[in-house]
Amino acid sequence: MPDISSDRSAATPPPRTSVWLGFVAFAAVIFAQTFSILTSPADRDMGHLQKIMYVHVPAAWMTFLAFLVVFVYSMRYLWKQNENDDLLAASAAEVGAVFNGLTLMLGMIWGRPAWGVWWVWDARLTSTLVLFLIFVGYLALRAFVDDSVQRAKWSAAVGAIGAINVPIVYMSVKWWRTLHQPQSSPGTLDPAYTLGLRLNAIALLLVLIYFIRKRYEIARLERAIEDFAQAAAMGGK
Amino acid sequence: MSLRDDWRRTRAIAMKDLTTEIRAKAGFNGVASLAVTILILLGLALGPDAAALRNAAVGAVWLATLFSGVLAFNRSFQVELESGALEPLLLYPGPRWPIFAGKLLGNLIFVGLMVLIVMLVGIVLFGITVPDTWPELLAVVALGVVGLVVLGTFYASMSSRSRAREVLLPLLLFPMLVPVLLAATTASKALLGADLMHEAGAWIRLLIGFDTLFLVATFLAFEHVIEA
Amino acid sequence: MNVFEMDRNFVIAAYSVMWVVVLGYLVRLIRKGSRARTDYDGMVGANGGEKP
Amino acid sequence: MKKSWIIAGAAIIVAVFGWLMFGGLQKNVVFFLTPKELLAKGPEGVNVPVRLGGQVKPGSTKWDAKTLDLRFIVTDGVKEMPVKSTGAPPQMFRDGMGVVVEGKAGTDGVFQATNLMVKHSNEYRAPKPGQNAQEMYKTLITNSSK
Repeated sequence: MPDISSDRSAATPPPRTSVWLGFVAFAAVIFAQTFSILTSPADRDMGHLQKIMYVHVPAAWMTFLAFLVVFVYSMRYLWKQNENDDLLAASAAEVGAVFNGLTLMLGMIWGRPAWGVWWVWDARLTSTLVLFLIFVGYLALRAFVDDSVQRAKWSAAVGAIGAINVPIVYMSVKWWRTLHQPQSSPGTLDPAYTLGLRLNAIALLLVLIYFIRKRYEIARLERAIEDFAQAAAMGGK
Repeated sequence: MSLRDDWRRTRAIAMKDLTTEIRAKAGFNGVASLAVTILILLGLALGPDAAALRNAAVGAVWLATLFSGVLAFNRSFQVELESGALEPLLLYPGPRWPIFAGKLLGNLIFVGLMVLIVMLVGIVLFGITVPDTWPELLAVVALGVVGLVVLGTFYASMSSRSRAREVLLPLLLFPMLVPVLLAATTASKALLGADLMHEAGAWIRLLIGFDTLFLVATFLAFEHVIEA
Repeated sequence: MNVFEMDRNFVIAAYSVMWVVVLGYLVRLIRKGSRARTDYDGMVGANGGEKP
Repeated sequence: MKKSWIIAGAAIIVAVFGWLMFGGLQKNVVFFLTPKELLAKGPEGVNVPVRLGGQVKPGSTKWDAKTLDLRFIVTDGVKEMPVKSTGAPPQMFRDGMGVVVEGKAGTDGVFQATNLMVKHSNEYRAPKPGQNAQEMYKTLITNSSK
């Protein structure tokens, strides 16, 4: 029996996500992509393929950022038991899974011409895939549990423990097989590419924030609707 | 509540699980037979080439253990739920972790015995020569089983109470076990071969770290999970 | 086909995939959001504007 | 659960994490053997699956486009080892490039590769003036198929 106390999430109306944030985010993506495609010269080794970096690398960063949000809000839920934290973690997980899938697909499109294969069992690729599977497990758990308190507590535990595992997965796969180039950093990146990459990262970050907020708004609305239905069912008797 | 009481409860739960298991036997026999069947099927699927089989043996043994282990974990909580015994356990005053520890201990013995059988069958079927480094090999297997059972028991405490538990447990558990699977198979392979790259030691340390980490984390999280 | 012409196709494919995924998810969110908002407003209205 | 337990647990988790990530575990892991290390193993290193890493010795690449037979020499600056592989070389394969090959050293001293991996460095550089990456790759292919 879920407990319906007065300090529940539904006590405050669900937030509204600003449409402008969405517009700004997508405009930023279009600007950043146009800018970086037009300004960057072809790479010495990879030619035009380097341009895939502008979407692939920021998408990977956003995936990890989303997972960090899941971890932080899962821990916060376990600590404070505030249902909103659970809903936010769930929203970040769904958006993270989208970015994770995108990262994998773009990586494959890059890998085919650069390495000659769609897929290699390399550390970065494999751990990104495992991260995706952990996201899928988290979302499946949420889908299969009906009681909202149970769902919140369990998924918070799964989110926190799953996040602890991600660095270990990465390390183990790295030992097991290593091929992917080391992390690109401003030091190893030609200045001609750095600005483009940063712009794209900022633009995609805005998209990530917009998506998570929008998804959170929907989650809050759905909770409130559930509460209405429950209150109506009880009041009707 | 003293630690001694907690330990007594832990032991009581583990003993109870094992006694039911010994009385019935059907559960263990069923799961172990499944593991051996999977091993045989993998042997058939991988073909008759003896050299290829030897290469695949380690992976086959671990996969058979993983797939049949999942059944064991769900069982251990399902028995409790079906007989309605979980509620009284939770009503008992004091911390909840002895329930987890008890289940863990029971599953550890259950899966440990199963792995021994699977390993023996694997050695025979896949034509493995037992190397001089067998104590290290046993250590790898033991550490791998601990990792598998800790996470398996923890996730089963949730999945066994959800819809679609047969699907949910492997979906949650298998991605988490990637480090264990890699460490256990790579280290075993290295120990069975010449270990030219001297990698077994590093993998064993990784397994120790993994086991400690998740043992602590699951004990901390169990309190929240079982109450809900 | 020359390797570098092939590269161009891969770059185009990558950017197309990116836009399809991102816009697809955006459309999903907006549709789901407007449906949930309508339901919510309806329920608030039925309750005489009172929130639970 | 008592607060002290949670703190102790968190401390253990952080400690183990630190040990795993920064505790020098990595130093003991060898990703690949260099030709010098592999040759030093003597007969023990023959016919055992290993990873061999090094640089492609400039001018040593021979590629037969018809039989897909690729031969080159991997060097670590001290010793070198001939490698036989099949299949077209990856696009970034060229003289002086870092490679890791998986396979076994045969009794004849030739390394039979089952998997060839180019280690792309983490550097992204625009071509120098007058240099054309496209041409560089073409020259590699035409030269090596001769």
